[in-house]
Amino acid sequence: MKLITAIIQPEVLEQVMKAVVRHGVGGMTISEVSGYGRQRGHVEVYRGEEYTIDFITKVRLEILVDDPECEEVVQVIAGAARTGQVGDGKVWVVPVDDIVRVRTGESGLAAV
Amino acid sequence: MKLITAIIQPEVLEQVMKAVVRHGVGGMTISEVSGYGRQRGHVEVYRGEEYTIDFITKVRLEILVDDPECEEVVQVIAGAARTGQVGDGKVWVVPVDDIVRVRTGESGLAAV
Amino acid sequence: MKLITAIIQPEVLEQVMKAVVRHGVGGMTISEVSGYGRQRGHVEVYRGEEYTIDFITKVRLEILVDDPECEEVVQVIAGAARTGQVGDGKVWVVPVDDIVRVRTGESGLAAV
Amino acid sequence: MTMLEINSGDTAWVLTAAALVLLMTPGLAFFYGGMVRAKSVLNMMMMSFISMGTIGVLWVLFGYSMAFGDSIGFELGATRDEGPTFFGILGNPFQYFGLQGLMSPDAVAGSLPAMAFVAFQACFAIIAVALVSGAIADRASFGGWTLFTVLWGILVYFPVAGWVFSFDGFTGEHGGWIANWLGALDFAGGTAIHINAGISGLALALVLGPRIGFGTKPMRPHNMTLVMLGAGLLWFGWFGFNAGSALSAGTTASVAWVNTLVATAAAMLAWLLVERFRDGHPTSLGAASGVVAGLVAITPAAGSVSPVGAIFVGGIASAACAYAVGLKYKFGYDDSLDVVGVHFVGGLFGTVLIGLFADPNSPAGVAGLFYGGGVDQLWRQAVGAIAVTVYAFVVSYLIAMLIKRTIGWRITTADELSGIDLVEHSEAGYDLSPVYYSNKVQRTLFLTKDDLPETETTGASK
Amino acid sequence: MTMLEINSGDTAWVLTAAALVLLMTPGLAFFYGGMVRAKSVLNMMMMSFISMGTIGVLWVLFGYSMAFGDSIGFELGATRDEGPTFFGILGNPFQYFGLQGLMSPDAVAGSLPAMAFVAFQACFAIIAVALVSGAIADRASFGGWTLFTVLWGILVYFPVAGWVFSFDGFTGEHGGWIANWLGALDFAGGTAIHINAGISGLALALVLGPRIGFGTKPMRPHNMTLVMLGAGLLWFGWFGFNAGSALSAGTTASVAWVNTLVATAAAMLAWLLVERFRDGHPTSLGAASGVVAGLVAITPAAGSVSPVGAIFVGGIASAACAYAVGLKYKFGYDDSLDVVGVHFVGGLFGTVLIGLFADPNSPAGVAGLFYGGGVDQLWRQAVGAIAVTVYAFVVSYLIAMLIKRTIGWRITTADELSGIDLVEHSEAGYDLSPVYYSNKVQRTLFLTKDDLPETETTGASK
Amino acid sequence: MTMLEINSGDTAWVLTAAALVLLMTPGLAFFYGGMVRAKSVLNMMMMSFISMGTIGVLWVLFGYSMAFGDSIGFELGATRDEGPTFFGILGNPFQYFGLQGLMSPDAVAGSLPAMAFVAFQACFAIIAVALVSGAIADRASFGGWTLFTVLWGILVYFPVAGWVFSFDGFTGEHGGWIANWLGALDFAGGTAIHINAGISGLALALVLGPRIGFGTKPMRPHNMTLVMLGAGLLWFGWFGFNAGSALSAGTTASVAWVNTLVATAAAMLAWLLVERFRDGHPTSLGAASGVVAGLVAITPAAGSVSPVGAIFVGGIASAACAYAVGLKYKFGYDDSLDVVGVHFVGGLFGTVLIGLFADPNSPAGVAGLFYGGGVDQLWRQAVGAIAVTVYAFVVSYLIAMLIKRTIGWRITTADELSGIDLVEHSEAGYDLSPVYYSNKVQRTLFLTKDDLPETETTGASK
Ligand SMILES: Nc1ncnc2c1ncn2[C@@H]1O[C@H](COP(=O)(O)OP(=O)(O)O)[C@@H](O)[C@H]1O
Ligand SMILES: Nc1ncnc2c1ncn2[C@@H]1O[C@H](COP(=O)(O)OP(=O)(O)O)[C@@H](O)[C@H]1O
Ligand SMILES: Nc1ncnc2c1ncn2[C@@H]1O[C@H](COP(=O)(O)OP(=O)(O)O)[C@@H](O)[C@H]1O
Repeated sequence: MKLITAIIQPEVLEQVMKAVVRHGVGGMTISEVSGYGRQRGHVEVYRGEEYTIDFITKVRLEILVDDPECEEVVQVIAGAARTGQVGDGKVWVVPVDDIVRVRTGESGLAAV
Repeated sequence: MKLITAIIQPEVLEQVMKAVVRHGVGGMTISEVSGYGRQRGHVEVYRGEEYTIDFITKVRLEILVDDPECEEVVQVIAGAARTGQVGDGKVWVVPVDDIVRVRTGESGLAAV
Repeated sequence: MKLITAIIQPEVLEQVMKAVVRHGVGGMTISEVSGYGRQRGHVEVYRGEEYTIDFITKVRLEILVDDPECEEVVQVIAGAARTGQVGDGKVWVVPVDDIVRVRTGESGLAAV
Repeated sequence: MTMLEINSGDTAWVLTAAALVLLMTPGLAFFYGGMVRAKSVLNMMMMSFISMGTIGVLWVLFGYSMAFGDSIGFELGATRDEGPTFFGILGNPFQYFGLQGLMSPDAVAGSLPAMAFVAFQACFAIIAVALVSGAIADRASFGGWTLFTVLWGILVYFPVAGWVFSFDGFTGEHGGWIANWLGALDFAGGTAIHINAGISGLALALVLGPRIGFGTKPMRPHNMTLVMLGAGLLWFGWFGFNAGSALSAGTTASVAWVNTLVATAAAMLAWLLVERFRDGHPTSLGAASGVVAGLVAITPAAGSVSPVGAIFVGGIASAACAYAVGLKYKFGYDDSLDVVGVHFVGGLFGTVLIGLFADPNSPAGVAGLFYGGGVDQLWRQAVGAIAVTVYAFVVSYLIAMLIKRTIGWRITTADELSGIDLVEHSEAGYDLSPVYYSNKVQRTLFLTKDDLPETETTGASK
Repeated sequence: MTMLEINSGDTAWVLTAAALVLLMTPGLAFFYGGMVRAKSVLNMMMMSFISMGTIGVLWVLFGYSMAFGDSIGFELGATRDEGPTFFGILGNPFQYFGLQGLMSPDAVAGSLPAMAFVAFQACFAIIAVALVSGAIADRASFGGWTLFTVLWGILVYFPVAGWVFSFDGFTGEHGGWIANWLGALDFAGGTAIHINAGISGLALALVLGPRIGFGTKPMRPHNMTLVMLGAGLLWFGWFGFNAGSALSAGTTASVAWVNTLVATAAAMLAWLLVERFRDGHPTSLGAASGVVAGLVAITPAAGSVSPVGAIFVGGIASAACAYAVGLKYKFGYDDSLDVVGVHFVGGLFGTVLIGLFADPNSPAGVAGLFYGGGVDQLWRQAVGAIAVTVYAFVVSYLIAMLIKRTIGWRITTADELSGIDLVEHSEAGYDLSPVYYSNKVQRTLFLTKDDLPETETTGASK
Repeated sequence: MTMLEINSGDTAWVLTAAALVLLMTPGLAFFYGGMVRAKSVLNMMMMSFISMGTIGVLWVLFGYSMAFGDSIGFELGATRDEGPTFFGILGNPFQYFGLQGLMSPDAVAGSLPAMAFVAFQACFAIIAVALVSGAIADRASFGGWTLFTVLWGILVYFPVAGWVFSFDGFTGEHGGWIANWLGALDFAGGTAIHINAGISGLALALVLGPRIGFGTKPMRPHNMTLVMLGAGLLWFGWFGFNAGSALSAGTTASVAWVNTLVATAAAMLAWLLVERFRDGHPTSLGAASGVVAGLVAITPAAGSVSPVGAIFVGGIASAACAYAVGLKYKFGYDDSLDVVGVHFVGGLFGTVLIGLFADPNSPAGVAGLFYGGGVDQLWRQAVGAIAVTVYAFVVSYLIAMLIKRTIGWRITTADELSGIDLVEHSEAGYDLSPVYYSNKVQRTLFLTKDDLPETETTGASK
């Protein structure tokens, strides 16, 4: 079992969600984060003074999947999230030892 | 060492926290997330129009534990968080290579 | 490849960020969390009644790094975040199977 | 109805004052709304807003008439030499039904068009009911509360307003007993509004029982900027409330204005000093609470004390309230937003302190104990205060029990945990995230009470 | 210009009322600002604030003169026995250019200094423009909107205000045709303000096209406390609007005051009842909307119906609006914040219902159909309403098309997705986090329209 | 004291105006509160609120008497033919101690009850002090600030208010030197309020030193809706401030009202234009700042310029302020919320521009340079402005140093980083999360200054 984590642009969240659900993923967990990366140097003027902006709002997706699906889901996410602009984000995969569904207590693959 | 991550209903946070602390866990990190899963189809009416609700507020718990305790802590969390309703959430376990306590610089088990 | 996660005090975020960037890290993802740990027992008075405070605002950093740099980056973070006070936080490392850069589709080390 | 000519300056002031008082109810909505947790802010505000709806309509239909129609009552011995002997209990509800006849240019009240007086007093009725809601934050069904506003208006407020505000010969031959027969001084409603609402809040808090977690969790205000906004608007509006109660634009109104400023200033300082020395920090909630406590206390006294007297009235009452708000933890009634602690206690102090501080040089021209007037005014004040306390508590308690037994009062435990805004109004107060989720909801859980560990369920008499 | 003596009471009331009306525009900014999503709150508020800037200046330069200068027009047969035969179209823009001559103590309007009347009416002009903005939330370039306020003021509002508010012999020998020649009753601007702004909003919504996601995503209010604040300030300010329109402090103002209270109270109840039975829950947005609907509806009628009549006017109009706000989904025009649904529909109902509910005992002294007056007043009301509807729609549509063809109206799709606040104002509404990021920004993406899947791009006529 | 009859219309207007001015202080609390970071919002608001407490009480005790009691001073050559020769410095503090004697119906000021004048002027004193606080946001101990309000009121404001507002023969035989001997025109307080508070803010900013991070981090407003609310309430209240300063409800008040509208409208446009062309985007903070700059500038001039002149006064002063707010970065004083840049500069421009734009047809009846009046009025304006600048700066600086040396001014570096709300008030502004943590706190760290890297510690003279 794997945990896929993706950092994406907020504006593409909806299309990413639809893409992975269409692909058969049944659940996911989402949170708001701030990203620091290549996408910077953006300059804002405030009261006549210029400041460089460092942190940019991003969305973080976490999806638990079974090993065989993992590769494909990563591709689906990356595909749906791609705008081709700097700042599109990252997707990464971490191994998971075990999963438990709280409601039923089922564990392992059954809990995904 | 393991990292236990749990997605739970916000209303059970307090009892989960008390349960794991009673069980001997000394620390945890909490954040707010939005979940997408089986628990949906909830319909809201706004200005006379109906909309389906997709994302639901959940709480995310992260707890670092030593390997031997891991199994039990997962059970404690799942037990305390269970209401038996769809949407109760998931608990999963990820292997951790190393842990450092910032204050002291201690690493490994001593840092948990 | 590794994922370094750090829980730190909000006030040191800026110096930690500068330290890791100076060290050559090109990106990171940040979020706000609440921490529970040794740092507690803080008592507040409200309307003449006393209450104990359990959760304290912390910042969570996630940094993807290549295996050889990992150790050092962890040290840099821990060093920059240390104030020596209880509540300074934790840094931990999790193995990562794969990383994809959304913009280009590159994967593995190239995507960091 | 006295037949005087309409004075445009007095009318301008009273119409302005009426608008100021109207604004107090939204102000209260923000004051209360900011004090609850984020998940109940809308319900809290709606409890105030709905009062504007129900009482606004009732007032026009028969509320004004029940308060200011010629009073039903009986003859009783006078309490003063040559004082009135008529004990007025309730205005005739049919006399001004639907405000009939009051649109005529001949319909005047003092130097005002009758409709200006109707307008001004309407806003008093609205805010009185709204004040009560603070005692039952986070847990009362909106239907139950709406019904309460109607019943309380009819059975408690309209009669009591007549007792206190209806002077013989002003809008009817006979007015209410407290103003005329007893002769208690209540310039702008320390009894009719604050004691009345405050003690009714206690009755409701007892009937509904405490919130889940009361006494064990702090439940601090979720948005202090909203609380401060409420406090600011209340203070602003209260100038209409107090100085407007002069019903004319002259010296009396001006004195009441200055007293409303300085008593409140002193009260804010007093509350902050109590906090500074008791808790270590002067808080913004303390400042806001002190402001309201001072305003409550000076309400009955605005026309009968000097500005220096007002400093004492405001300061003493506020310090008393700062301690009184802690009593709920001791006695276990969940007066959630301190309606009892501030409005009942503050109203009581303000009303009774008149007996001590009334200055013969003030517009009321009465001397209190400290100004050589003896205890004559003091006992009148005490009797007025006690009468309203007892009447309001008993009737409110009965109304509350009636609602509990019929349509029910309290939302379920699971709904209370999830938050009353979503269950009663299907809304959330805030969605400030710059991230746009499609159709995110903040409602989450469908727990039943049995799902909770024992310790979590308070001894609420659900 | 009538030469009467200045009455200080009337002046006090009208200056107060003017300040109250001025406050309505920030009130509207909060009402509208709270209803959009967090990423557009500042732009929404700025659309109201900029109206205070542009119209404030224009009014002084020539706007007042275009509305209240001696009217240009022509003779036409009278519509009533001995009624005026002059059909006034537009005030002379040069007569009071730069308000010349109006600082003189001799310059009076009724019992007021002319400048007090200038002040009062200025605030009407400002809010009328600001109201329109709700129809095009989240997507209009700030430059385009600013230009619109100027053109709409000159071409639509100033003339129409003259038609409705300029009475023969008050500030010029001839006033506007609706007030004088037609004789439609419009106490405070149901036609000139609400029908006018409402239908102009429709024209703009059609020209700009819907927001991305309109009809498929709820786009609920991001901050209901701000909406409620707006509603509270609007209600408060509206007492100035309506009761101030009496232009004196006496019975007429007092009646208008009470009607403004009770119609709104009834309207709030009506909207909540519709929601309760149609959707299951009475919402706070519904309460706020009901309040505004009631205020809109009573605006034209405040001086011509009884308080009981006002309950009907408010209740009926509000229920109608509660249904009308859903029409945009049916017909596909994105009247984002219900300017059409509330202001046009509410204004229309209020204006026409006068023909039914006008009470001969009210200050206006006219009898509507239900009071035995036949249909005479009814058709006058209908003609006035229709005339303003047609004129405003056509001219606003033309102005909007002009702007679209020249400087452009709509921000890009990517900017709309990221949020208009950042692109147009380089600001974010909120940064409430206790964590201090150095230079965090909420702007993120530089998408082009082509990057979006087809289904996401609505059929907006960009 | 002049013995005239009380005019109810004038009284109605001044009581209303007083309430409007009172509301400005909470308005300022929101304006300032929204501009700081989330972690300091409560402290910022409390600095305004506490002024209402301390100054409110002091005013009643002896403040009014120090400003409006019969003035202490000396004879000096007159500056005009037949002008007064008495140079008044300070009102007799004992004459009206505790407002003695002013409750009497015989105590009048012009056509007002003396108490109405007391009320109106009280609110001026309160807001003047509160304005200063913006210069020392986020870093001043609450005790230090509270003490400052007391000392500044006594040593700076009460005397200066007497100089400017106390006219010979109005409340005492002799008034202050600026109003009478010098004859500078200051309708509503450009010198006594804005120059006074603005330059005092500079003194405090210099004594306290800059915030950590000043000049290197943007420190943008955390809640622009709160800022806009503040701006809206300030504008609303300012009608009381300016038009109320006529002390009667007639032509003068009406002219001042219109000027207050149009100068502010022009000022908003001017600031937004500067931003549009300098920075690329017109911001909502710019609109709010422009509004305040315009209000400040027209304050002294409201009764002495024509509406067209007001457009120039507002527009010019606002553009100047828009540039002046950047000076702090150049010179390194942390005037955090632009008290110097807006109030001092705006007040200065407004005061001096009278010398150019004063219109002989305006109520003041004086001709400025552009209206053929030569430089006579211009130098009087300049002298008045300079005198207040110098006096206020010097005394404020001394008071600030005294506080620094005794009870201390600045909170610790660690506390400043964590946020002043928690350390000084033990509260957090917001907890908007729908998730209920038991007892979450936002306070986190107990850093000492040594823990910070060098670059982070600014050269503040702690
Ligand atoms: N090494 C990293 N570790 C964790 N998150 C990262 C890392 N690098 C980038 N990110 C996240 O990915 C986002 C996009 O990265 P950025 O470098 O700006 O663009 P791109 O991925 O298109 O090259 C960042 O805002 C940050 O949230
Ligand atoms: N595959 C998944 N990956 C990550 N999080 C998930 C996944 N499935 C569910 N979740 C999280 O668990 C929560 C509950 O899941 P849901 O399917 O609604 O109910 P249940 O777990 O009771 O079957 C979701 O709201 C989501 O936050
Ligand atoms: N076992 C744990 N699992 C996850 N997070 C933890 C754990 N223990 C501590 N933390 C996080 O680290 C923070 C600091 O821990 P604490 O015990 O208070 O101080 P210290 O790390 O200095 O001993 C906590 O607030 C929490 O966010």
